[in-house]
Amino acid sequence: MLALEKLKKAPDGKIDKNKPESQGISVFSHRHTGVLDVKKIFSRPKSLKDVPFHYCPGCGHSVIHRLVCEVIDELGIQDRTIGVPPAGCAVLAYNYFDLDMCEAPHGRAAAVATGIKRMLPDHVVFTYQGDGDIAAIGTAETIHAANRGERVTCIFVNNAVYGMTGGQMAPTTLPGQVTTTSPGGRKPLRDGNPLDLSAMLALAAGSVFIERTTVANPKGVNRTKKAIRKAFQAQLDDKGFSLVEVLSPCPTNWKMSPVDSITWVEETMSKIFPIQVIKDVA
Amino acid sequence: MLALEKLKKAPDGKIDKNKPESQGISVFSHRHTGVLDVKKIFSRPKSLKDVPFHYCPGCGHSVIHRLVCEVIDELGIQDRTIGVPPAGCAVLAYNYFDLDMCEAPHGRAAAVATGIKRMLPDHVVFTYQGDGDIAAIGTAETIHAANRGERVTCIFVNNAVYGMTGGQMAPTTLPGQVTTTSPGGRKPLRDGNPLDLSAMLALAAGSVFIERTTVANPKGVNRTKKAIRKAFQAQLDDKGFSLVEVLSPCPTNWKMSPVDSITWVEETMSKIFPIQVIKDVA
Amino acid sequence: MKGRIEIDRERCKGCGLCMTVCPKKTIGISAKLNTKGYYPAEVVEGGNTDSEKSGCTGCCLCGLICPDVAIEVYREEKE
Amino acid sequence: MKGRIEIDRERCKGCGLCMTVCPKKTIGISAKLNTKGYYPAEVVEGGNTDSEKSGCTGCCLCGLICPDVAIEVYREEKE
Amino acid sequence: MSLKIIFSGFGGQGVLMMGYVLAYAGMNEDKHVTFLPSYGAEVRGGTANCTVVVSDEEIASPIASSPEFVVAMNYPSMVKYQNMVKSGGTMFLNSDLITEAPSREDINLCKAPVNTLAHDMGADRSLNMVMLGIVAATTGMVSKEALLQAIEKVLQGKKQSLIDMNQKALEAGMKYVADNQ
Amino acid sequence: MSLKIIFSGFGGQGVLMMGYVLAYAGMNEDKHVTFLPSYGAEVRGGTANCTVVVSDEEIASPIASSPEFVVAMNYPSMVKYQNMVKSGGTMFLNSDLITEAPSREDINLCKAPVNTLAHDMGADRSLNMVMLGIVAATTGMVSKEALLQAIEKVLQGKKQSLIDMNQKALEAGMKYVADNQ
Amino acid sequence: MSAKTLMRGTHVLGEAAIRSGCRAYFGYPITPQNELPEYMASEFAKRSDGVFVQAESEIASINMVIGASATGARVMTSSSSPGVSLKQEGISYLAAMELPAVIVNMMRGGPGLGNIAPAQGDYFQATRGGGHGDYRVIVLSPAYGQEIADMTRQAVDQADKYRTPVMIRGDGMMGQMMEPVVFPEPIDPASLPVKEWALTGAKDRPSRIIRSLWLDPPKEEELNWRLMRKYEAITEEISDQEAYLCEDADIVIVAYGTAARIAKGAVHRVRSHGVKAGLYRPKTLWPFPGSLLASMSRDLDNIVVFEMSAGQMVEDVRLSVEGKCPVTFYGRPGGVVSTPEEISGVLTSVSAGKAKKSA
Amino acid sequence: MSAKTLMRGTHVLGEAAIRSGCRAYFGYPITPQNELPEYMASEFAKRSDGVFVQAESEIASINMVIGASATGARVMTSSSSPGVSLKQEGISYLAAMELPAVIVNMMRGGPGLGNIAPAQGDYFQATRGGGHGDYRVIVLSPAYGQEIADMTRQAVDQADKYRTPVMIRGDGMMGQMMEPVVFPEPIDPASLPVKEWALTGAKDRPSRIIRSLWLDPPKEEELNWRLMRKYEAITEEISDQEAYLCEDADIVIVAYGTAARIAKGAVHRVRSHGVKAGLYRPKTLWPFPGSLLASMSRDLDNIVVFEMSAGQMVEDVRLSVEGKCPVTFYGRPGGVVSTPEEISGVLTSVSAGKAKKSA
Ligand SMILES: Cc1ncc(C[n+]2csc(CCOP(=O)(O)OP(=O)(O)O)c2C)c(N)n1
Ligand SMILES: Cc1ncc(C[n+]2csc(CCOP(=O)(O)OP(=O)(O)O)c2C)c(N)n1
Ligand code: SF4
Ligand code: SF4
Ligand code: SF4
Ligand code: SF4
Ligand code: SF4
Ligand code: SF4
Ligand SMILES: [Mg+2]
Ligand SMILES: [Mg+2]
Repeated sequence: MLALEKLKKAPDGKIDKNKPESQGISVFSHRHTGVLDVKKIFSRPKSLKDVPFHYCPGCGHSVIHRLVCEVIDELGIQDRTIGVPPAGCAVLAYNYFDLDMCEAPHGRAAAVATGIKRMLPDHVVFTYQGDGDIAAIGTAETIHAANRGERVTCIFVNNAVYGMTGGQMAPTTLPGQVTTTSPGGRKPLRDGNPLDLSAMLALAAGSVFIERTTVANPKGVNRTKKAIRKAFQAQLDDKGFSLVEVLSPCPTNWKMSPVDSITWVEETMSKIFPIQVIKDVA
Repeated sequence: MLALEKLKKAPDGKIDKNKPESQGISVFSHRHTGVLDVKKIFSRPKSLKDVPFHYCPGCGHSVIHRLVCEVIDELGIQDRTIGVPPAGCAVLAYNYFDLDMCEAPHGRAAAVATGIKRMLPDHVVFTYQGDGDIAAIGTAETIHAANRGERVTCIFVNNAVYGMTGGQMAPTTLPGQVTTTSPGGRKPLRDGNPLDLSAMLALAAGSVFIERTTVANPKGVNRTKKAIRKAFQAQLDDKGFSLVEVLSPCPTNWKMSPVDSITWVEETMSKIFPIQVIKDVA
Repeated sequence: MKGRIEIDRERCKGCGLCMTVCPKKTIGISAKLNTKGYYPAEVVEGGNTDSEKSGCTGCCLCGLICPDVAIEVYREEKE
Repeated sequence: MKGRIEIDRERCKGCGLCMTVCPKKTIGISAKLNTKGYYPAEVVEGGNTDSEKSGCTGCCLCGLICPDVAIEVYREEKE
Repeated sequence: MSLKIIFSGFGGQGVLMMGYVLAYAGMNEDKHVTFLPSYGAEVRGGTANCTVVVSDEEIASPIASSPEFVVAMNYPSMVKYQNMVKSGGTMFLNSDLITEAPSREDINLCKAPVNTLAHDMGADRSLNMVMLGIVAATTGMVSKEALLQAIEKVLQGKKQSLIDMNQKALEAGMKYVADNQ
Repeated sequence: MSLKIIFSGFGGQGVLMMGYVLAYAGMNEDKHVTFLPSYGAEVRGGTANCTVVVSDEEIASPIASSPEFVVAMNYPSMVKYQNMVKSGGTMFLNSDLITEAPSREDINLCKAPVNTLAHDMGADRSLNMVMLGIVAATTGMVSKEALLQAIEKVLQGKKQSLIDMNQKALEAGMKYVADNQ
Repeated sequence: MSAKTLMRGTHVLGEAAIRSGCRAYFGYPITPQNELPEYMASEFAKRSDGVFVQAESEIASINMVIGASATGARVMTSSSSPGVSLKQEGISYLAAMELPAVIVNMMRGGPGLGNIAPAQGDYFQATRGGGHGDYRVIVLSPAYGQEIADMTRQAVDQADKYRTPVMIRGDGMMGQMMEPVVFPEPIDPASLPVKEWALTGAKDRPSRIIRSLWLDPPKEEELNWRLMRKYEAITEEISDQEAYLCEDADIVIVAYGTAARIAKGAVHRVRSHGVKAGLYRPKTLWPFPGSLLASMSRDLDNIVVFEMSAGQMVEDVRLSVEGKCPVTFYGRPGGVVSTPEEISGVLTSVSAGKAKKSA
Repeated sequence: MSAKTLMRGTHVLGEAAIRSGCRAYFGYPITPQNELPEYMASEFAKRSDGVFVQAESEIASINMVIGASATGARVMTSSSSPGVSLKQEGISYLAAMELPAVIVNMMRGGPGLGNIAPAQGDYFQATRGGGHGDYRVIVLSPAYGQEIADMTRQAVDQADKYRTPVMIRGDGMMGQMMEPVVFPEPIDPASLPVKEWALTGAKDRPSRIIRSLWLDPPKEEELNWRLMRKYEAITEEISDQEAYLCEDADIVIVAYGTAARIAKGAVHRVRSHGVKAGLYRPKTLWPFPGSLLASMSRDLDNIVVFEMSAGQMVEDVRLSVEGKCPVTFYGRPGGVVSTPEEISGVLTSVSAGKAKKSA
């Protein structure tokens, strides 16, 4: 066995880039300027636990987490809100939401939420689900919860793919989109079409507010937050079932950079899933 | 122990009515009249086995069975049609349809049909399902088969109740309708609303023909048959998923006479479930 | 047009739907049970096939509505 | 209006979204890995907060889009 | 002592109520009782039947494979159950609907025109209680008082006239036995 | 003889390919081999690793609880695996990214600046094959020929230039060992 | 009412559950248990403090149970064989999340769609866990109307005590049959101890999580061993059986539920012909009450296991007896209900066979 | 290609299935088996004669399997623990309808959502039938890449031969691990015998029905006994095990799948320290190959059962051995993978314990 200790070379500048830098915060240098008052106008909401997300770079999930928490904080309902995470990339959502939370088996969040809400009608109950969770295996549970008018709110994260399991075709995968189970691209004749669950839910008599938004641009982020707020409000007003579908980038499984991903949402995905209020009778 | 033999009395006329009469056919007396030719213009179709139905008096199931068989005979496809019966009052449908048939677990007929059709694309595959079967437990399977555009035809018998299990509330039960599990009448706030699955299926890109009809009157029967024919034709033409929803009386669980039942379909049920072509792009 | 129907009284479950739809009211309910325990439908006694007004026209409505395929309909057609 | 942001370089995963949305282009990517192995975003060297044109306005777009809540935004407001 | 009885007929003849009233009466006499109705909603139509056991001891099996008594309210029921009756047991037949006799020699027959009897007293639908009266009077499984009380309990909440009618029908059945003894 | 090696690093460093090529080469030398990649799509991000066993006999367990060799392509991997290496075994470290030494005394260290080496030959992304060359030359687990052939097979269908590049990187790694012996 | 009532088994179960503080029922129709949801629907329609939801499927109902139980409520669902198969994933979750729940299976003839006749083919499913992973479910098997009432109380209590799903098993006959029943006194759910783990909103306390995901294997292993310790405690504390005329018996028939009643009839019959038979009736199917049987087995000539199945509990009997006594199986699967006569025939011939062998 | 290929277990399974005439795959994603559906998707995208459908759920996929199998096709589905729980109703139907099918379970840590690490907690579910009713499923447990290929062929053939579902069980490690494999020669599905029961349209023959509903209990019983006779034949004909170094062994470790490989490593280790250990590896989990073990057991000092679970197969071992030899259980549930060192420790200490006792 060779002792190769001696081989060590000083790395050149380029490679140096690869070395981790110690922790720190990058800030503008001037913290206070003259007579102006400096206010923190944007930071993490209180009901979002102060831990780093495990999501991939550029993933939409964590943005949506933040928005839900902002709404909960603004409505002042942290102490009476119960969340139901999915099986999906957001399976560990309870690590981030500082709320009582009850896991649901894959796809069954709406049923679990029904059980909770029926026992605690004064509480606010929401599910957080991916497109595979809510629109494939959970189709029946979601439609029937909506139809019963359960006073629950679903946050439906549509990223057109099964994220957690490694990029299989989802019910919402676009025609032509390549996934691990639609290798040549989704072929509608063979694999079916993108399913518009939100539109179907709008037909259920018990649903009162359904909107589709995106977090792929700042305007969309704002709009998403407003929609989530309206959805929770509909529940607080005891109106019926509410849902916000959020088009959300999954750079990892789309095999795109985060920046290309948001472009794809804007230019391609939202053509098939238009950003719009789908139902509002709340 | 008494020997009560001697007690036997001759029954009076009224009670005599209760005694069974030997088998026979009640006919008009004149079989042939002058130079006219007498043609049998209505009798049972060939692909309907010549056995009595086990359904209750006035039940719509058997009418629908007959219509499906008439269409199959007219299209000449008995030898390449495969049926999938439900769990429901029509669970024994294979006793009547003279076709290859494969049972499905409750609600899963659309998935079973998918399996069959994918292996035998040149065959005609249909499911025959009740409202509980197709619109409750089978919601997901049906919606996704439609969304994939499976070339199968669903015959959806909507009798607003779980017939086979003894009259529980179905997803299609009307508001106010009394069932064994909605004792004071279905209350939308508590029990939800009648679900319009057909309308949801129409939103699925893979569905090409969906019509709602009834067998509660002769006109409806004719229209139902035409609809079934169109649905099968859409499949034969390889267009996509087709479905005919038939409003069908269940006198037993509605606790009505057969005659009152057909009136109820016409006057009440079809207000909530209007008779109409819901989608036709075949 | 003249028609004629045959009702299989053993198949019939006495639901009465045929009676209800028959425009000519030529169908009634038998006073005798069949072996299944139902009072089957029967052609009304005295139903007059010769009369254009009250007789069966072979319109098939009864056959169409009959849940038990207990009715066969015949029609007399000019050759 | 003048703004200022703080980027937590350990929370940042270098997705670059903040860079893309910043109207003032005051954010860039660091040349050094953080301990997670990402090149985090950082305020562009020489970003000039004094300039009304190129400086941060505190518009919050970066914060809104940042998936990892790695950015805090401050704004200087007249009292 | 443990006695088993099967009541059978078609739906609408009140077969289950016969069994229920009998079991209820037995319970109120502090006997051990079981009442086992037929069930089978998965097939439409057909017959109804139930089994009642009235016993002084704990009832091991609620199933009557060879019951002491069988009540047949219509012909198909007679055909179905005639071979089950215990040798030396009794079969109760509604003679209005059953004209043939069962093919067995080793059992007693008790025929009564219960449709007629009920009809004659203006209580067509109470033919079941008439038959129950006949069964009770013949077998002595439970007392008349217990049965009358059971009818009252079972029909609790219904119209008093209905209760009266059923009680009268029961008494009519018992009287019929007495008259024809 | 049965040798176990763990390759570890972060995604994008080609850690799995190192293992796969080694296993493939072993197979083509008619040895028994197992290649066990880490999996765990249910948690995003993180490290990648794989275990290869090359053996003259049937391989009982594909798990290397105390492998003879560990390759750590980045710092966290070194920390994670340093205690697993069998006493007397060798740890291969990418010295471009790992400046600290493992805390054990009873193992050999083989440090090489594989990022630099790959960069210098204009093949930044082939740092994995450079490291594999170093491993092969040091351990002798499989022959150079088998490895070159394995690279060709594994990259079958890809551009020839890519294949060449990887083969050259492997050779560069082996040469590096020879040069520094 | 502590007076005797004549009620069918399904209604007894429902009434006893309500009296035991159960205020939530989620289910889906299936024969032969429909009278239970129907009872709950009508009772909860009458009072304001009960929740009845007819779910869209068995899967939805077991998941509603998860949700309701997570809030600390006493909750029940019921179904029959195929429907219970569909609940297996959810039951595995309940066990892993350590959530109390009462699950009723009024078994029917199987496999597949089968029929609705009384059968016991789901013994393995219940006692071995038809779902995935290492977990157990307490399984109670009443044989009498009164026992249905008593065991329902027990089920609701044990579910809470051990934080585990409890299954009550019957069949169509048990569910339909009416027997006189005296109900236990009603419990006011408000008087029950507060569940410190329940989700009620994180008000003035840290937030709580109910979960079964443990990505780190050692954590998951920890959960598993914690469950195993719990199961051991349960085995020690609640195993229960009726040993009827077993003291002097040469031959013992092991049977549960409906089959046990038939067997008891058979024991009486053969005793009257001089065969010293006894009945060993497990009241808990899991934990299987095997220790008494094991200790008896050396002194027995024969054990006959009688099931309304093709032979499932017989494995537990054999595991208990471990060869100390010959074990014969007699089964009638598919919904066939044996008569006491038939079973006495079996007892007679097995004991005759034994007599011959030892002669 | 009859040359050696280096392929991961899931791909081996897929390729072997296709070569065995399987032309239909229906499934739903779940880790750790996704590479199998992905393989089927990409292979069937390349050829015109294969059907791949990603269903909307595990329930839909098992029901598509029912439909496809009913047409006579060779068909496969796969999943992992929670997904397999959801298939239980469908599997019970397949068994009752006597339809062939291959079902793959790449087990993960459970119960509940658990984790994706290699585990063996679904043994009971597979071997006892997690679904309702009396039925069995052939359960094959490969331990080597080559065996995955061979057993897949066997599974497809046996499913057809016995008209019964066959389950292949692995775990994430088996599925991900690559080993050299030589594939069997491909079979042309067209060359297979015609299935006289398959639904192909009632052309020039009477119509056929595939069903599991038998409302009449005697008919249902008939089905059950027919199944039991079939299961007896299967037990006789296919029970299989590897008995490795068992001839002279004092102590035998019983383990299957991944655990068996670890155990084999342990056997080598302790042998080198003079402990005469052997490995008994069931290759069929159902039927459990107990007879050889039973006959060996009298001559053994100890049997150790090692499972990656809290103890399930140990019941089958005990049922086989019936007290003739002490049986010790060692398990690591929850996805913890033991090392050969750890298991050799177990073997050493058990045999030392025994040594002490006999000393
Ligand atoms: C019963 C069951 N089936 C399958 C899985 C595996 N699984 C976990 S998450 C998931 C879907 C993930 O996709 P999606 O819901 O779109 O969420 P995303 O990860 O994209 O956010 C699947 C199939 C499971 N955990 N349980
Ligand atoms: C998994 C499962 N759940 C429940 C049942 C019981 N079941 C049989 S048919 C049926 C529903 C019947 O209603 P519907 O589908 O409307 O048909 P109908 O009888 O009204 O024609 C139910 C719930 C079953 N067989 N399988
Ligand atoms: S896989 Fe996609 S959805 Fe999941 S964390 Fe990564 S980017 Fe987000
Ligand atoms: S219960 Fe209703 S649906 Fe069923 S057969 Fe009777 S009438 Fe028809
Ligand atoms: S065919 Fe027409 S007219 Fe004749 S009996 Fe029938 S309904 Fe009446
Ligand atoms: S419609 Fe048919 S079944 Fe009904 S009464 Fe007329 S003939 Fe009889
Ligand atoms: S607050 Fe606005 S201007 Fe300032 S860095 Fe963020 S995006 Fe740019
Ligand atoms: S958006 Fe956030 S995570 Fe992405 S680069 Fe900017 S600061 Fe980093
Ligand atoms: Mg998704
Ligand atoms: Mg219905």
